[in-house]
Amino acid sequence: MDRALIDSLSSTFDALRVEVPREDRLTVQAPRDAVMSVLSFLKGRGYDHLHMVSCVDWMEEGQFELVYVLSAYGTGQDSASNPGEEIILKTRIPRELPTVVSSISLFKNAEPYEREIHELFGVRFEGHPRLTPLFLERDYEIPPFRKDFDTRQYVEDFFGSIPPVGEEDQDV
Amino acid sequence: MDRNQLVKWLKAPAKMGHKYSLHAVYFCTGCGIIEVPPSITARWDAERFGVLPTATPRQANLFLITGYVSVKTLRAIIRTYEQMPEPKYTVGFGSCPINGGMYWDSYNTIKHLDRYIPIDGWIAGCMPRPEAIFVAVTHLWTLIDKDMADGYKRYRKHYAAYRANQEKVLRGLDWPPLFPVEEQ
Amino acid sequence: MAKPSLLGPLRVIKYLFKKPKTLRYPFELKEPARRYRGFHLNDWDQCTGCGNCADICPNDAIEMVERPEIAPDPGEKNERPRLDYGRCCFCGLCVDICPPGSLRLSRDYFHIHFDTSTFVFTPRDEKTDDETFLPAEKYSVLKASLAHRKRDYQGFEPEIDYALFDPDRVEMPEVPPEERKLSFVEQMLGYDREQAVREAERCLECALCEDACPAHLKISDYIEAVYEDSPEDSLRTIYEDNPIPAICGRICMKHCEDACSLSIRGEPLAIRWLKRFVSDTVRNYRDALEQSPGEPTGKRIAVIGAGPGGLSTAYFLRLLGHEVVVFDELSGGGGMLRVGPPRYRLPEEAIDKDVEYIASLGVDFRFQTRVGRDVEFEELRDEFDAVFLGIGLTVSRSTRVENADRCQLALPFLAKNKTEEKCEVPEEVIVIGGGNVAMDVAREALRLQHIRYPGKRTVTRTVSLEDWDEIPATEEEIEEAREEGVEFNPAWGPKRVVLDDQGNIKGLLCMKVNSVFDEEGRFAPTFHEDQEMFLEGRMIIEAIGQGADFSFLPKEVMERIEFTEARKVRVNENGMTTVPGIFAGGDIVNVNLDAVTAIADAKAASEGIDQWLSGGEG
Amino acid sequence: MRELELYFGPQHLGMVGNFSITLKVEGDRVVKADANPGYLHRGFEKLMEQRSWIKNFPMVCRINVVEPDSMELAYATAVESLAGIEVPERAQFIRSIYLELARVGSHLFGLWAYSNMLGFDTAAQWAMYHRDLVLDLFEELTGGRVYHIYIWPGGVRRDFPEGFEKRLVETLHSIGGCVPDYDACFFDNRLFYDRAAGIGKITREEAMEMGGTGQALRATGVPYDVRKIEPYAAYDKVPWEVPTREDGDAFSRIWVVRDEMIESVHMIFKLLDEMPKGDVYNRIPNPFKWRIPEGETYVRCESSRGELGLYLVSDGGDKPYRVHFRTPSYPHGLTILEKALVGESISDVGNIMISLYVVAPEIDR
Amino acid sequence: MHVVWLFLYPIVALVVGVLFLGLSRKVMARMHWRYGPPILQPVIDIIRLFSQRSASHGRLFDLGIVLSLAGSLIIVLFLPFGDVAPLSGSGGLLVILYMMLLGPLGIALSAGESANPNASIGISRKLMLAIGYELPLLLVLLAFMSRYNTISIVEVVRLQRATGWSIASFPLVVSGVAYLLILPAILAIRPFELVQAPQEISSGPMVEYGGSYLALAKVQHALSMFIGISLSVNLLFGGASHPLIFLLKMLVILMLGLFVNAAFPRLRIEQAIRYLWRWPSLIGLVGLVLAVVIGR
Repeated sequence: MDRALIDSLSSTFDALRVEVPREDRLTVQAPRDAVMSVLSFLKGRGYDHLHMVSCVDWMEEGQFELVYVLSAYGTGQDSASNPGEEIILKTRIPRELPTVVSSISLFKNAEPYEREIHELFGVRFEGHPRLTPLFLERDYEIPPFRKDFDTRQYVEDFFGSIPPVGEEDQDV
Repeated sequence: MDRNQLVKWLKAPAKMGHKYSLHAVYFCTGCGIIEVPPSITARWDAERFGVLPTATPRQANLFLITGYVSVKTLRAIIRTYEQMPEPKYTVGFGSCPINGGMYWDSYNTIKHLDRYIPIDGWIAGCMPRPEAIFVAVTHLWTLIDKDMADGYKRYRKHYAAYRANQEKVLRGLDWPPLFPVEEQ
Repeated sequence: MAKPSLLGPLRVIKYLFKKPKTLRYPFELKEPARRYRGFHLNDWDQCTGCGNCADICPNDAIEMVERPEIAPDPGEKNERPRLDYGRCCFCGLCVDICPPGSLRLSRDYFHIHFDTSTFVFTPRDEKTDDETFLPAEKYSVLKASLAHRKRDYQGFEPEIDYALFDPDRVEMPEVPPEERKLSFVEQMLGYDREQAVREAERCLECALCEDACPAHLKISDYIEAVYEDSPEDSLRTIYEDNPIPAICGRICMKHCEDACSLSIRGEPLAIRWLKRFVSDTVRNYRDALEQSPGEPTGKRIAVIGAGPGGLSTAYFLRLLGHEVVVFDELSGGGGMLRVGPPRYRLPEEAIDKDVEYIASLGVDFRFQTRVGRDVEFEELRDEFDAVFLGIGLTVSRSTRVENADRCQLALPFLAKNKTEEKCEVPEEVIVIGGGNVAMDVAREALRLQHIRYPGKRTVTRTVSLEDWDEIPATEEEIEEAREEGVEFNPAWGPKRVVLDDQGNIKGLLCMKVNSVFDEEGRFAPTFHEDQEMFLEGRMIIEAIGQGADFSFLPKEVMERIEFTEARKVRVNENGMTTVPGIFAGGDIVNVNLDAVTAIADAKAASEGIDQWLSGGEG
Repeated sequence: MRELELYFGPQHLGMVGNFSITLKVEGDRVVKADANPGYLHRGFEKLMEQRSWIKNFPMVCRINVVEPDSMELAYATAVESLAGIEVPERAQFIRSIYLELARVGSHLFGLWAYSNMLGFDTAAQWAMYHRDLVLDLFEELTGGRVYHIYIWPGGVRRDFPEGFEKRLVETLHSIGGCVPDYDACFFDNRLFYDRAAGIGKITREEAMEMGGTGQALRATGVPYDVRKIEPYAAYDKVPWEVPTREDGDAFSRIWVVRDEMIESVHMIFKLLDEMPKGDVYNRIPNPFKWRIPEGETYVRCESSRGELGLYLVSDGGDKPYRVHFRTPSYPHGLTILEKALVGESISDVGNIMISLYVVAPEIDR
Repeated sequence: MHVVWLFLYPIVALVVGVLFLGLSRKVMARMHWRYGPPILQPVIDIIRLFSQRSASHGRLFDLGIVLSLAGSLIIVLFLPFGDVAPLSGSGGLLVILYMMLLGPLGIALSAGESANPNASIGISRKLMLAIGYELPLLLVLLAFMSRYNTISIVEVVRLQRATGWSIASFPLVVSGVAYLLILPAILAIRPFELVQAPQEISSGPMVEYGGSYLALAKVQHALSMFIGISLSVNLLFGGASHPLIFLLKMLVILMLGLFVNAAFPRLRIEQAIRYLWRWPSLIGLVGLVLAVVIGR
């Protein structure tokens, strides 16, 4: 991993926790407000490929963790970034009031990811143009990917309550 | 002449038609669809059995429900099933529609498909092989011969119960009942 | 790429005249691959009902159902897996985890039916279609679509190299034979922490061992605790059923390991060594166990014999709050275990560790007190509310062949070796017997020879009636004895002890054994009288079995105690003999003749005593 | 002109997979396209949180039915990197061969879908026939036609069966022997060119902006391939090329697919030559007691449709804490497709969708 | 005798058409490396469809399909089959030209009633395609009419017997080529199979057809196939004196059509129209001019 990038990251932003768990991997823990500026900083440094936006529910700590995985396409002339390296940018947001600024303005493909996280975790993305349901047909009381949604219990309660039809003349 | 015999003779060509001209709705409901292209193409050639995919449910009389059924797909399946002209036959393909299969604990898939639409035959397996589709077709032939493939009749008979289950899973069906539902 | 063309595509026409490539099912059948993952096959004879398949199934498709028609072998269950093909995903995890390798996948894949209930069934190798799928007359039209379960149509099968469990146990560090035969140092060094965790990890938690264990220890729980690296928890679990882990961890007959599902195609989990690891690792039992005797009940119980049975009875009763006094003629606890097993297998320190813990709970031990000599049995009956007999088998039997009186007996030999003054041994020793005691004797004799005649050629021979396939000693004992250099002469019976002119022993004349047991399995050896063999030896030790010594019992009690056909004391399910108030357990009761069965007896008896004392039926 | 709302799918002969696109059309032109996924949503990642590490292996491959193998590889690599399991050399080669075989099968499926979409049954039928031959190889190797469950943490589940290498080479040669036919009838077909050239065009910048990978990106001239930039398995052991094209339309994408297929077959031959002998499996811990140390990892590999990523978090327990797959069809089917459809004719909706190789189950998961 | 033929002839046409459908499936299958269905499969399909319940979408829906079928049946009566042509005297080529529009129109009428967007797209395609091939067809027919100086198709056949096949005679060979170029469009096979285009618009106008409606549509399809091939045999290949020879000639044409069908994907509608109005029309125009100039 480029040493200069790490240095400039920590000199540009306060309150970043930067780790290098592997030679070609950088983990950055940023506060919620700094996410967009860190993302745009990284994009400016040639990390123009947003792999995914993910969300982890740390229920016991009462937080959601949003995860942005970035790497480089490696086509820009000036960027020294190597496409084989990934940057994992993480931020924690409170579970009660999960809102975060949408990153669509920087990366267009963040749109469905954020839509999905909104649907499955209930995180609100400010500035997202369509936070409409993506996958689900039914409403669930708790967004189903949260840790407190027990899918086995749900299946037992809900699908278990649907009776078979025409039992009496099964013996066709 | 025996009246029943006469009816049987008169019905024979139609029955033959139903048997040997099973046109399937092409609906990729789940992952089971992956074995349908091989079976309708050069290696296995389902057309030898008169099985063809059709573009619309109106032209079909066989519904292969290929694999797991999510709640969202169930709506489309019921829609499609109701559009098919009678007599129509349904075959559940793979483990998932039988008892949930791989997705037995998923919040978004249907566990017992026969509680929402009637099924005339099930093919076990994950995936079933193309040969299994052919065996299912011959199985269906036997059933049609014996007048046992009566899923569509059951659907009429128990429509109220089916509709109730459908409505329970899909909050609000946005189309009117296919058959009049009597108050029970 | 070439330039797009309009005429090139007409090349397709050439295929109009070629033979189509279609496989015309059903006229041209394609055999599924050798490894095909189709429906299940299960060899019911091999299946142990362990339920690992049900545990690993990602879809909950396998349920273990009881099949009452099966009479399970010891260490097996009469449950067999039942598959739900409305769930199964044919991944084959169940095949890779199946310890006996009985569950396989076949190459059958047709199951087409309109009735969902047919998709649930119990696979079995010799199953035919008729009994599986066609429950009623009306289904018979559908036979064709259920072409299913051909025999010997095996597809995906278990391979031990790719199994999900580890068939090889963690090597136990031990003293090599060349070294150990020179002294009485303990042979097995015991696992260290890392080895123990690695070994404990192999456990599949099927709990077949718990059923097989006479005392029903919660084996998978304490193994799990070892895996979690908390030997204290493990010890607590062990002490629920077994108060002598240091002893059992060394000399237990390990019925559990015979039942262990890993043992079928690999090496069993080293349950005994892990127990030993736990008892060795925990230095202070009291702190680890945090036990205290129960509320005093005011009842007093006498336990005769401080062997495993006696110790366990004392422990269990003490925990219930009773006052327990243990009488034993030896100078320490352990009973026959103090006398019998050689030091290299069971050092006295291990015994004392267990005994001291039990003593620390408040059990009163009166050693060097022989009932009938130092104290009368009748006194005990008057003084105590109940009496437990855990006297064990203390008298060695003799072969009674000609001049047998010149031979030594096993128990005195072993007992003397436990003391500082060891037995004198000549350079050639013959041991009669093929059991574990005989092995102990032979191996001790061998060590004594090596100590006494360093560098000289010495010979230790054993003679046993039984041939290799029925020799009663455990395999590892035999293996270790052979490593050390003991010679075996199986299937030879002693005929006469041959004396030289001075009346010293010269050797043993043997004759070839025809059969050991009769048709009903009773011990009734027959010989080929004409085939003889002479073994040289200056000393002969007889180790062919032991008997109990009831001489301390008063005559009227002795008359009232009933014995079974196998000459064992008859007790009821509560461990009470036919004399009210007298309970019994251990080798005088059971036929297994081992410590863990004695513990099981003791547990039953202590519960029985408690119940009897509190006024219930004995 | 009147604006019409048209539903393309889910029940539609031109739709591969259970997916639907809501189209706003004016006459024949698409004005707006809304991808409507979710027909196959099973909540995979949630289900995987409920199953122990080993039980997830039969599960992951089912995320994508067309090419389950890259899913297996991603999960196995992630688990290996978290648990610190080594993979024997031979297993790495077998993995590469297996994945390339899967790529060939998957591309043949894509070719079927594409030419079927264009109404060109002949090439479609041939492609499906040849895919079936590949499936036969898989069946022999792994015991399953579609779901193989073959890549295992610590290696692969079984070694090659006897004589497999020979049959592999024979089959690939027999498929390769038909390449001139495919070329003459399909790839060099004038009408295929007419139908596909200039259709669904996306520029390099657009593709990169919207997270395109795989053929969608390589057809715009970027040689971006995870197998090259972050080699896994045995891809760095043999020489091979990344085929690219410049135009970024459906025609280029299908040609990239064709070239890739041929490259894969060549790669398999090279790998077979280099393959070492030895073990193929390092035994994993007892599945009932297997805990993986706390940690997170992101692994990626090149599936037949583009870059596949997996973000895996373990909290030190016997189950994954969070699994998230970055499937290649996700940006292709939801972002790029919506953009590429605008302004095109309705006749080309399926054409564009399949040329982007959108596979519905891996979007929905 | 004449009256008998009037009833028998459409049945013969129907049988031949349906058999051709079956045969074409078989031949296509061969090029797909497979065996294909039994030749009578379309018959079974049609029987099955007639025995299924079907939903109507209104009176026009019912009427349109009948209208289209009637149009095709009438054309059939004008086409000589071997020596027999039930309605040989009047109309001939002009009637055919007009009646050929009736088929698409009837279907359009019917399918328009179903209010399915796919159907309306299909109709517009069908009508556009019809317009697309009507223009070159008109040019071709005009060339024939002016060359042979008759509007009766029976006359055309009779004259060819004297002068040889028109495809082999200058200048009609030009028009003949133009006709062959539009033949796939008339037969609605690839690359012009864009009306049904199941992968694009779910079989277009037929999307709401089920049961007997679909059966009628299939019958109509079989008839139009018969018409297209029969017309080309009569116009270009000299008809035949014996029905069997006529059938043989038809078979050859069918085979040629199937080769094209197997070798190409389908076009987009605007590409199809562009093609039809460019090359066949141009050639047709040249053919017409030549026929007028060189002819009498």
